Amino acid sequence: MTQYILRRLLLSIPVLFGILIATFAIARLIPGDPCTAALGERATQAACDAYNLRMGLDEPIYVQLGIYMRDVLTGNLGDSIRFSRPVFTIIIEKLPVTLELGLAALTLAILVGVPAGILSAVRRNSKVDVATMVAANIGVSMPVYWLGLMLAYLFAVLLRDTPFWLPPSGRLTAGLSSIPFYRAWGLPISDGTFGFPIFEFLSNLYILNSIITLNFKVLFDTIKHLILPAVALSTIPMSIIARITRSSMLEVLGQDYIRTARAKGLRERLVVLRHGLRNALLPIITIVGLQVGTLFAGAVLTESIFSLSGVGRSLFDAITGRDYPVIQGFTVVIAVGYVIVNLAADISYAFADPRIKLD
Amino acid sequence: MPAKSAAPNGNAPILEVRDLKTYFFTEDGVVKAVDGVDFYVKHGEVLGLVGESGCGKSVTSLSILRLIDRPGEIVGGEVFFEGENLLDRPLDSMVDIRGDRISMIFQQPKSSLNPVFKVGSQIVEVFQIHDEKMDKAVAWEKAVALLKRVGIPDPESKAHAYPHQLSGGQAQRVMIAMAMALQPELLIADEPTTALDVTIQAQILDLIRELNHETNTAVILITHDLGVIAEMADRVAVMYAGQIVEEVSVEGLFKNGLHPYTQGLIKSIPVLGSVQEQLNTIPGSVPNLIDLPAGCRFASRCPARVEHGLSICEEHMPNLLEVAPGHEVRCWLYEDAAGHTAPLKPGKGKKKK
Amino acid sequence: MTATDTLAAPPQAVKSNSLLQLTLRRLFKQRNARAGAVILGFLILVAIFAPAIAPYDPTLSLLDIEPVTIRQAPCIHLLGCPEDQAQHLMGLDGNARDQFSRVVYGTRISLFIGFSTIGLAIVAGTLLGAIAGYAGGWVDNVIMRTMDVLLAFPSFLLAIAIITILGRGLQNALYAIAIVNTPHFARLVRASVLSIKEQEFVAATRALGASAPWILFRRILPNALPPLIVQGTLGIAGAILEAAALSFLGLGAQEPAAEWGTMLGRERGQVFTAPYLVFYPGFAIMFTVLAFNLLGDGLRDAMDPRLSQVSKAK
Amino acid sequence: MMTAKPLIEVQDLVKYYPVQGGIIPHTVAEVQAVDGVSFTVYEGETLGLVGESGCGKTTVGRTMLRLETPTGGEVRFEGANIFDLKGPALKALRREMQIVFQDPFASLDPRLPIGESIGEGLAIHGMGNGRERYERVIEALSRVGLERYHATRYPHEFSGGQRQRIGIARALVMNPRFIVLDEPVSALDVSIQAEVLNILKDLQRNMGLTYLFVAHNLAVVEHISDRVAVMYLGKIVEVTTRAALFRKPLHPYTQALLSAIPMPDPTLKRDRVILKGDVPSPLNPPKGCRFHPRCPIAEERCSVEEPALRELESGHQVACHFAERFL
Repeated sequence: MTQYILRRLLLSIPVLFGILIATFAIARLIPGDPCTAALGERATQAACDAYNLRMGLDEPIYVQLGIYMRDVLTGNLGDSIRFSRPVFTIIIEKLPVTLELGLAALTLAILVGVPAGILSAVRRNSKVDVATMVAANIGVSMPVYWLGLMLAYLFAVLLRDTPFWLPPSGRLTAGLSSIPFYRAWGLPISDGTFGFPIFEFLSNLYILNSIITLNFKVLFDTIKHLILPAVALSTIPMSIIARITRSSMLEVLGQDYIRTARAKGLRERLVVLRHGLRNALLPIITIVGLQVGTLFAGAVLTESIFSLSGVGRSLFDAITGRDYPVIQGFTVVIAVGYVIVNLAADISYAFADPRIKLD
Repeated sequence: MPAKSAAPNGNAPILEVRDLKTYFFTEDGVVKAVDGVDFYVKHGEVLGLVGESGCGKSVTSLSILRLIDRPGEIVGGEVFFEGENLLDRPLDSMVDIRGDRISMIFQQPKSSLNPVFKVGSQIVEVFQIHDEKMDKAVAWEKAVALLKRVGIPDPESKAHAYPHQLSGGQAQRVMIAMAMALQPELLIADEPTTALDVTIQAQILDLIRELNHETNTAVILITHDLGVIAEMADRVAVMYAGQIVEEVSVEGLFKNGLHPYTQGLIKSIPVLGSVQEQLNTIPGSVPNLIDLPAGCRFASRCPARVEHGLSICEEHMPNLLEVAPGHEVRCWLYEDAAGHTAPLKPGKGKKKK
Repeated sequence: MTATDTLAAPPQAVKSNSLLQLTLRRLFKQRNARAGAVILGFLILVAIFAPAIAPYDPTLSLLDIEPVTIRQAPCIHLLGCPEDQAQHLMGLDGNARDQFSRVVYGTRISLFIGFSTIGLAIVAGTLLGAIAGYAGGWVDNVIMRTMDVLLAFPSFLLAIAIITILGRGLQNALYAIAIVNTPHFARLVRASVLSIKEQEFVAATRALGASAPWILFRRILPNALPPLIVQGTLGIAGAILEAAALSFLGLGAQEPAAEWGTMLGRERGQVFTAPYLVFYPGFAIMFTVLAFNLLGDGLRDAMDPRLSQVSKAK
Repeated sequence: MMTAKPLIEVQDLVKYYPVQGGIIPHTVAEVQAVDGVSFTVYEGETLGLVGESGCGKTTVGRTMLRLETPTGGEVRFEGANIFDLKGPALKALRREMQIVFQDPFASLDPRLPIGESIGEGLAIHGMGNGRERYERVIEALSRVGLERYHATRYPHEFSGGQRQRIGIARALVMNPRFIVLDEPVSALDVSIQAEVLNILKDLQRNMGLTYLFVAHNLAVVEHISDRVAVMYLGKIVEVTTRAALFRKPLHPYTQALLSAIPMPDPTLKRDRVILKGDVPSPLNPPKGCRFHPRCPIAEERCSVEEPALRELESGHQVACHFAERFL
């Protein structure tokens, strides 16, 4: 298996390389010269010349590509035009929001999708199955932003004076704030401390931060704010996972070894859970990896609906504001993250399947 | 149906199947895969169940353990095992029979083993299903011993292997070990060697034979290969289109097979060492199991019907009747319309030259 | 042999069924597929007869024509809206345009988006996939590694990136969606070509002395079609969803086009005050996407090779 | 048969399949599917090629028709090495040599009416106009016992036996001289198998065809063949006439194979030779004689020296150091 993993790792190198070239190309292909793209429409000629010299834009294209790659690999993603801040810092700030939302949605999608798929497969053609599959079909057809808006309308407006009321926007109720754990614990950490971005990143994961600082008020408030966006975001992956689980389970339940398990005298529940599920889950690992892409698309839309200041929202703002360095930087980070997640899914598949593990 | 309450010579059969009907309710119609099957198996004997593909022999065997999945359903009949009708049991309690008192092995040994578990633990599972208190280590010891018994080389390490690391022959040995683990009274072997090479087939058949002698386990051997039948079976039931058409001792089958289908089948196989210019063929094809003819299911292909000009064959179904001690046939050649066995009366439109 | 003669089956006048007929029959046995086909048929009719169905010009502001206000709530006579008021089934939008008419016309744009983007993606993907699969070697490597890079981006992000380059607008959104979908079809076709290439009926054709193009065009590609049709139908669903999302973000169709995503995007801020302006366009998107998803699912089941083995087993 | 002239001579045919592996994929090993096989097929005869799964018999048939690229060796059709042929010359040769496959369903394009499948070869070679081609298709159909109206039907509308007859008709329509029959009856039920075997025999008699009959079922091979070649792990171990094969097999593997076949005669009680173990992997075949790890009479020499295929009696070749013991 070491061989399989190494091969898989090696195979992602050209892909990562391709991502760098593609994002480099984005910067060169955008209309107008890179200088106005980077400094904005009102940049003076002198500022542009200085910029070009500084960025090595007078160098031949392959040297520029080399410089770009070096920069990306060292975490230098350029500066935002609108905020005049390093893109890297913006990512450290925004990524936790998206990560929290995405993980919540993915967890929800798996926790609901897998059991629903199993139930559907085991009770094939029953009412439960038909209902689940109709729901799943509607789920994959759902415009996430529409669902988000409708949920917001339902829970924030129609259910306003009931216990079911849920906030339609933001991460925390006004007045509440999440105190970073390092400050709550009085650690001598501030901007400039070695490893500060990591602390900053971790403390921006509100759920994690509030759990380790035992601030339950913030925890519950965060969760309350997370419910609607997470539900909206999880719909499509949940439906896909339910459908794949069902078909994978049906396929597995038709296999010869299931008949063997029954012929041994194993009870049906164990036949399904021990012999069926273990095999049916294998393809689901890959699907979950691929859903991260869907989650990202959904995050752009969901964050914008629920006013969450995450990667998706920032990216959208950057596009509207033509903040090209931010677009480029975010694109690289997200694509690399996506490749890594799928790599991880492939490797866990290899661990789960003895046919690959022992090769 | 004439009842056959007991097999001849007072030896009560271990298994007796009466008028078993298993239908599949498909979109295209009701497939009568097994449609009134009767046979019995005596203690310690090997019953061969022979027939061509789609004749219902596998469905019959799965029906005994009630392993029929939707859209299939057992719609009628009785399966007496040691005097108890298995079809009367609550389905849940079939797990006490399966793997413990009746066990099965299948045609595709490699795909019949779960790819994600070690073969050793798949055998251990059998022990633990039927004796929850059994210690894992003890069960593992027993599993290794079983692997050794079925002739797996280096059983200690092979127990840790996964199915994909075994050859087809080894996988079938593991299946046999699993099936014999609790020394069942009956083993159902559904085409156990069809997927294997001849030299490996010989090994597996030998093993089954040995176990049959050693433990006195009765065996239902399902196969399409008359050669395997001749080597292995004590008695044979021939199936055609969901029914038994002939049931007789193995010597009786090859020396004195009475049903025209049996005769045709035996004459259609090339025999090693005997030179034949032309092989006998059975014209036409098996009737569609959804839309079965009213009369004898073999009538449309039956040369004897044409030869003797029998018209009853296409109108009425013959019964499975005992025409000689221990020899039953389902054919109008040996039965008159009143249901009595009778020697053949040539019909009017006889065509013999 | 006499027996054989009398026993030979008489020539039956059974109507012959091609694989296509069988597939269609199997398709319409499924509730899902039937529902999908009915919805799709309905939508196509709506798209064709939009001018007859829609009471107003979808881009016309009614402010100076009728006594209306912007974002006026739906007025449905059957539900008790006074008869003397003009009927607006789904209310008026922020520009005082009749939303019902806009939703009806939106069908045209959405169906056009779905079919054109996926059509383009299928043509490009099939070409690339067939070349890669049939040629093999370095050609295969170059094509498929390029596809891998495209697939390494979450597709929505890639579409956004492409629009960043091309500029916003419906046409560019269409190109972007076509491009992000192409790798899927290329992979699918390549995989089909590779598996069909190994089929015995292809070997049989080779044994007859057929040339490579003959085999590719007459044997392999026609047999690669079923998965392509399934993927294409499901792809249309995805494309409509993606295009609407891009328009929602303001990257796709632009005002005053009657595009559902654009309509939603413009009125999203009014969800708490005029929810009907958000509800109907969104519902239309879901309904349309659902039709293709249902149909695609049904097609997948109907074309499943494992099912066609049933007739073989009998 | 021995006086007949050779139609096809196979000389040292080798076919290895590379196995890809390693971190950077490259060929790490080779499956030695066929490793130096030589035999002759005489005009008008049927040569049976028999062996267990993975012995390379199917690869031999396919490589002879250039459906697989050979790794080495020669196949001469009437003296000309067909591995040297290219373009039109190869295409012309395709008309002379045809193949019938094991799985009659997989070998027919499911989207084509069978008439078109059968006529495809004629169309490829531009033989005749539409009408003439149709007539030849009908003629081929009738030769295998099918009717005119069958031509417009699709493969899924036929039974297994009928499909195999269609496969034969497709080969026949080209008027070939040589047909490789690759396990043509192993997917069929016995009663159907008999029907197809009879048709094959009739056609050979009426049309003067030459067959290479590849199968794993020795009884079937013996029934149809004039001579039989037995393969084991990519090598031919014995070639002889049908009569001698059964009466006096000289290779221990052939003997084991014969004795392993269950005979449909319960009165027959035979002393069986049951081989131990499995067939080794062709990835890494045993040194010396490939059969020696399973051979009941193997000696030291067998694990070192590979036995050559030698003629012990007229028309009876065997590859065993100790075959003389069985003479």
